[in-house]
Amino acid sequence: MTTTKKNQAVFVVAGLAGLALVALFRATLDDYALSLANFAGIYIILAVSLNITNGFTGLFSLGHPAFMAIGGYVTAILCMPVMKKSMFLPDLPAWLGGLTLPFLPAMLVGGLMAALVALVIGAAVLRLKGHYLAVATMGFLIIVQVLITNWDTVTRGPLGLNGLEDLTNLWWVYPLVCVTIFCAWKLKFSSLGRSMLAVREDEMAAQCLGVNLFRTRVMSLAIGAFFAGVAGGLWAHLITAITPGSFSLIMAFNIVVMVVVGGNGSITGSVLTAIVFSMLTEAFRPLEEAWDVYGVGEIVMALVLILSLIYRPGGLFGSREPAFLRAREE
Amino acid sequence: ADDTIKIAGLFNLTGGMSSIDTPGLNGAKLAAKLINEKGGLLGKKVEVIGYDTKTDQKAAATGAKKSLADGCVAGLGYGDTTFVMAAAPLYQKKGRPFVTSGATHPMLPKWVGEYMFMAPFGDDDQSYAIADYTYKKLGARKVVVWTDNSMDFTKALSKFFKERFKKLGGEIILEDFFMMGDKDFSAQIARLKKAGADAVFVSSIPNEAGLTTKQIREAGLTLPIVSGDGFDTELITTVPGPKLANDVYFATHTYREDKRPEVLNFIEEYKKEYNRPPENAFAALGFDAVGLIADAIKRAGTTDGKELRKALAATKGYKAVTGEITYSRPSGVPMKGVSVISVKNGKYKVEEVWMPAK
Amino acid sequence: MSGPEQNKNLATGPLLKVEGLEKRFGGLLALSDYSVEIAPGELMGLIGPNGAGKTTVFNLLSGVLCPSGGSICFCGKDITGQRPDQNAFSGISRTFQNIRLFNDLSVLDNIKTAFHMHSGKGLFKTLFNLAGYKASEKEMTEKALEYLEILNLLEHRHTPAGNLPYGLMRKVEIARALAARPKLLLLDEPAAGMNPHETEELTGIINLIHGKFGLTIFLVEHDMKVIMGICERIQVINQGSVLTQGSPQEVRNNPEVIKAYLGSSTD
Amino acid sequence: MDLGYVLQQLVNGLILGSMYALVAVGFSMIYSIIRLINFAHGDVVMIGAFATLGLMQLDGVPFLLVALAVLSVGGFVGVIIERGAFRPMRGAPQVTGFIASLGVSIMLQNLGILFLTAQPRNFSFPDYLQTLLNLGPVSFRVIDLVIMISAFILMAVLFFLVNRTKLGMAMRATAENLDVARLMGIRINKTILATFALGSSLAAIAGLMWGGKFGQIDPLMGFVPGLKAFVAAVIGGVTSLSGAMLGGILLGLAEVLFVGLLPPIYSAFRDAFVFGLLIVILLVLPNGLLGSKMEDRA
Amino acid sequence: MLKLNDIHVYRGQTYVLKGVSLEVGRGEIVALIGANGAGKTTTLRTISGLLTPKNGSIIYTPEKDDPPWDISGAQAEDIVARGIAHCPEGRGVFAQLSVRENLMVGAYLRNDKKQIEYDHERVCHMFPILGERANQAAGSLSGGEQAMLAVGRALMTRPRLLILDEPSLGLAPLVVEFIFDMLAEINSQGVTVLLVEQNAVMALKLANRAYVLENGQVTLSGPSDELARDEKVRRAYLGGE
Ligand SMILES: Nc1ncnc2c1ncn2[C@@H]1O[C@H](COP(=O)(O)OP(=O)(O)OP(=O)(O)O)[C@@H](O)[C@H]1O
Ligand SMILES: Nc1ncnc2c1ncn2[C@@H]1O[C@H](COP(=O)(O)OP(=O)(O)OP(=O)(O)O)[C@@H](O)[C@H]1O
Ligand SMILES: [Mg+2]
Ligand SMILES: [Mg+2]
Repeated sequence: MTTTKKNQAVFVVAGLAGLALVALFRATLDDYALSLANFAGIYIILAVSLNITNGFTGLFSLGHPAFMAIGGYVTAILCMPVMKKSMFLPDLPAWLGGLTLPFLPAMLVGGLMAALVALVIGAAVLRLKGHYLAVATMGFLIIVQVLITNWDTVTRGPLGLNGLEDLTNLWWVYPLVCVTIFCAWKLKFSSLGRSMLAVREDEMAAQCLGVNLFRTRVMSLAIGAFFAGVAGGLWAHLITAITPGSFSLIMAFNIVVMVVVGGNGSITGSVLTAIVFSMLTEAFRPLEEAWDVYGVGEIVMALVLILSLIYRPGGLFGSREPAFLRAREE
Repeated sequence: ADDTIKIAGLFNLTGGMSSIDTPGLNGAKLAAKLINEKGGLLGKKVEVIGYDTKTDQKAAATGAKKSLADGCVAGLGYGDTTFVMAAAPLYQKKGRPFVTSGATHPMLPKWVGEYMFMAPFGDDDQSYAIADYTYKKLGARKVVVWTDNSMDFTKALSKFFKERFKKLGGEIILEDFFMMGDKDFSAQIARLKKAGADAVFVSSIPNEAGLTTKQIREAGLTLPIVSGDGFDTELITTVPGPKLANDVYFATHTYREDKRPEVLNFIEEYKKEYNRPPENAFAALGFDAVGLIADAIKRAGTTDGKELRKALAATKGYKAVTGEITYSRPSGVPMKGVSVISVKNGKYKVEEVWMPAK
Repeated sequence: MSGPEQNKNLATGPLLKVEGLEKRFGGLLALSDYSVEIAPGELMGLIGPNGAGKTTVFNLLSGVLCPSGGSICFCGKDITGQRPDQNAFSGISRTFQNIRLFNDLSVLDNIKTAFHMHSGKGLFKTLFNLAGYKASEKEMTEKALEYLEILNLLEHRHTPAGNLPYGLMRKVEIARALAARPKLLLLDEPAAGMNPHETEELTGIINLIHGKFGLTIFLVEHDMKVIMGICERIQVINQGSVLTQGSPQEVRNNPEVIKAYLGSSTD
Repeated sequence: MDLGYVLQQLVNGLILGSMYALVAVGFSMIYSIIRLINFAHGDVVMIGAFATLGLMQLDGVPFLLVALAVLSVGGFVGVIIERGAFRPMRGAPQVTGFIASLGVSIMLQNLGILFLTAQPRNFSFPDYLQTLLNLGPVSFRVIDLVIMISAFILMAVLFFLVNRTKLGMAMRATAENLDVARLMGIRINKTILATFALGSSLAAIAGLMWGGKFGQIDPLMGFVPGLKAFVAAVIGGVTSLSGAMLGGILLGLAEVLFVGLLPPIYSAFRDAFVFGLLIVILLVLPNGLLGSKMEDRA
Repeated sequence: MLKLNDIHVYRGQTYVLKGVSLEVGRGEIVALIGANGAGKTTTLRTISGLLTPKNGSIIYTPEKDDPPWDISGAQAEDIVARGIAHCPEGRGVFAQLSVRENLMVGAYLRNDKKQIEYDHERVCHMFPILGERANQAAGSLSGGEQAMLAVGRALMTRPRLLILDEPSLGLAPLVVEFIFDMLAEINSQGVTVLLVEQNAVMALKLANRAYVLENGQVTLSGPSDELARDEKVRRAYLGGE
């Protein structure tokens, strides 16, 4: 075990290096590359936070995009200027119609709303396990999607909210990425995180050691949901539009793929796969465009996915962190 | 390179919207090819680069940014408003024009800004056209409206139809809903059967057009089926088969069964290039979108965004495959004729061409 | 460790009092009218033929199963129908017949998990390093190492538990159960899969924790050497109900027990 | 709401449900043998549909022969998928197989788009299958009847195969413990392949029915049946074949009845209702309708 | 009948068997004892074909006049077919299958219906509980009942050589005695037995010969009564003084 000071030093240095990197990116990259960097960051937040739910506690949740949608819509509505609100959403309740929050508090409220919904949903469905839970969370996702699609007064239905301000940029995304990773890391190497891992490994044994299954599960779902909600806010204000169609089962699958390929429970794995996967799809663009063979990128991606699973069936990092990062924690 | 003018074709070539969007890109590429065969533009070749945005808003945003970074002077694409909303504002911000080939929401130019143009008519126009036809020509007074509630396009279509039909004095006796991707409409049909309507308005995209027609007819119902350009697809005759593809009327872009030379030429070239007739109206619209941009470049004599925008806005009487285009309205939606087409025993016939009031 | 608490309970009668416990699985009556009393500090054995219901008794005591009838009183408190984690918190800790370790976690982390209920911190304290979080983590590691030392497992502390040989897994389970600082420790066939030599070592360990920590232990075992050697009192169950109970000597010579369970080979 | 109307809805639900059931049974079979959630199962439905389309364009091939050919195409595809993707990762955690099947599914869909284009194709069966039958207030087509009857016959054959034959016994033994099954002399690779082939051929024939019923197919059509099969199988209790069948029928009925019996405005909320119902079922029966209720043994 | 020559086996990265040689003669009962993790299970799994040795040969001669056959590297399925039945560690009953079905899976490779029925009856006679619980799911049997089922199932393959991995694990003394009696009886009917046991006392009592495995190597071997008297064995495996 090393000293706290060294720990803090590492974080400070990493933080500074990150800031420098962000500044460098902003100075040198074009809009396209910047937006890739932004999306990669958002995917890191999504994958790492889902890893808390799916990886640490072993809850097979397909509901992540639902929390993202909740956070996204809440943030978008809270950030929208009153003028625009009265035009787009004239039927909003007065207190909401007249309210505009800055970006950060709006995102936090979005995250908290998502976490709140996760608490309620979790209380109901977290008695289920494995596939039963997967189907229940998938059902939750579809229900949220249907409700958003049909709740015209607040969400404008399938059209969604558009013309949002482009508030999201690297200065927002990467600090939040750091916060997410920090929280996940802190959790994983704490007593609380161990109890989550224990629940994943063997529920009954964990319970017999005094771990409150229900509380642990609900908590890990809610933590994941909070970050998903925040990521939703970033997402909406990066695209500047938010529609129910974005938060689909396909997106749920994408995030789960990142978590599993990186390694269930491995934060490093989630971060790396989130970056690689969100970049790799773009890597095939030039080829597809030049040869007019759209879909080849997807096929190659799928092949890469299958091969990586054949050679690393437990994910790239298993449930661990690489040794040079882990050393500090033990 | 400097000897090509790049135009971005942003379409969902994979994923759920691919059947609608792919023909759009095909049409656009064909247009570029024909222009180049005739010597290109401003002495340069035109290239339409296809960006696949995977039926995903994230990919739409990054695809648009990539196209801008690639130096495309203008963008075109999409058959659905929600994707336009992810891509077009980026063009607006960069000061380069974006022409949607297939999104028909009449508010689009308002929402995005002055760099946003539409190749098709607005949903209000086509809904009014078919509403007029249903009330006046088909003599229907009581109709049932079916709406695909998962899409903005279909919801808007129904909204305008109901508005117009009620104004004309008709009655909407029942509204029913479904979601994109539904395959089974038996419940809606059972209700339709009981309603005793004179006609049913089915607001759907091409994927459900053939399915709904087939199932309504199979259930033994013979009332007229009316719809908008979502029904402009071969599926409407092939899926139910010629015997059941009967008494269907839809409003669409004025190219199907039209004998104007530009239409005939387009269809012939399309067949030559892709070995099949245009799959749906979006092929023609993609073709027209490129044509509009090329026409503006020619008139502007430059590819500079600001000049190009001015030239586009000044488009007057451009002879597009889908009808003459003039941006004369304050809304930015072109004034175009709307064809009302009937299907009888699997055969299409243009019943009338409806013109919006000035 | 649980020393001081132990003494407090000594004065107040039995540590565990079970009356008329019953468990049904569908049509099967796995346990009927089962009663037992265990005094603080006692080392009691539970034996019986396969399928007699021993594990079921443990499952009911630890809260893994809900009884169909009867009552369980622990430390003078009725704990019938409580969840396993509540029981663990009250001070009942157990091992499993089919080892249930957290296979992907290191041996050390397995042990540390047991500390969570007593000294684990909540979400916010964990995330923001609040109120003794650091100290508590440090303390956990130190304590865990202590337990590993007692059971001679120190050298394996970084091995993932799933990679250990069977015998060591059993010991890790015992260490983990001990780390939960129980008042009552339930051991379900701890010597299964061990050879006589290893069994002897285990017996030593059980004696040690019994003596050193004054822990109350309830032990299920088929190895008569272990049972007869260390238990003060033995209860025999057969087909879900109590056959007899008494000192090892009494039980060993009970003809019914011999007939139902021991057979001729009582060495 | 008169009785005839309700009856009609019930029949419609049954027809849809029997197609779901057919896909779900194959899905559950594959799941129970190697604990694989095979999301590519739905895409085998798509392949079956396109195979039918292709075969029907050959003139003079009798319909029954087409059906048989489609069955074998499905089986063949199943075998290829198993050998190519799933066998190399046997023994990996469950979720790994699930993710790999997503990969396979993406591949099949995009190969479809690449080679067949994304355009929906029409799909028409001979006229005699399209004849309308009226039975009192209830009407349906010959094809509906054929679908229902053949779905049930196929499922019955499957049940017999699994529960009464040696192959079935081998399947069930393999499902529980690969190593021990080998020790009994069971060739697990062959058994698993056979399971894949059987399950996939059911999916392919469901594709034929799907196409025949709706008259329109496209390369992405597999997603919905695949998803429904997953849901139906889980509701039924994942490893239980009869559960999968029940789950499929229930799902079909729920979809039609929610739209049919609630006021029209709720039609758009259909999926929310259906999934809400499923969640409620799972909360009451956490192991599905017919899932094994053996409690966790400590 | 069975001869292992210098077998080396890896499990993953772990080098487990470091040159094991042993021999089982026709009609014998041979015991293999050793500490936890010594590699006993690994040895048995290698014999039955679930693991493949890196080096060495396993020569199996089903019947006296059969040509010797090197089964190292053969498939488990083929090895069972030639008469080696393996009762695995932890019993491995098929929990969802009924007791009767479990036994029938044992006879999977056989087609002689009559003989199968006959063997089934014989097994049920040997272990009456298996007859009584014929239709119960095997997973709901108690530990001892499952052990009997596993032995019975192995017998259903009509083995020439029966190898058992810790059959007494977790069984009541009475049942252990019973199982060992049954093994003696099975052996007297002409089945050769190779037995891995932690209960070394009983194993040595039953067996003709025994091997001691330590750290992946055979360190001692000989007639079992001799081994039982050996000082080292007594101290390490038999316990007590
Ligand atoms: N979860 C369960 N579901 C159904 N039956 C069960 C369950 N748990 C135990 N049983 C049955 O209850 C009876 C008692 O089982 P239990 O496991 O308590 O026996 P045991 O005395 O521990 O036996 P062993 O010495 O073999 O471990 C057995 O007949 C068993 O089949
Ligand atoms: N799947 C595996 N992967 C890697 N190592 C393994 C695996 N299985 C067993 N081992 C290791 O191989 C060694 C021998 O194991 P084996 O199971 O053969 O021992 P054993 O003598 O049967 O012990 P026991 O008495 O505990 O059953 C042990 O050190 C064990 O940790
Ligand atoms: Mg037990
Ligand atoms: Mg072993």
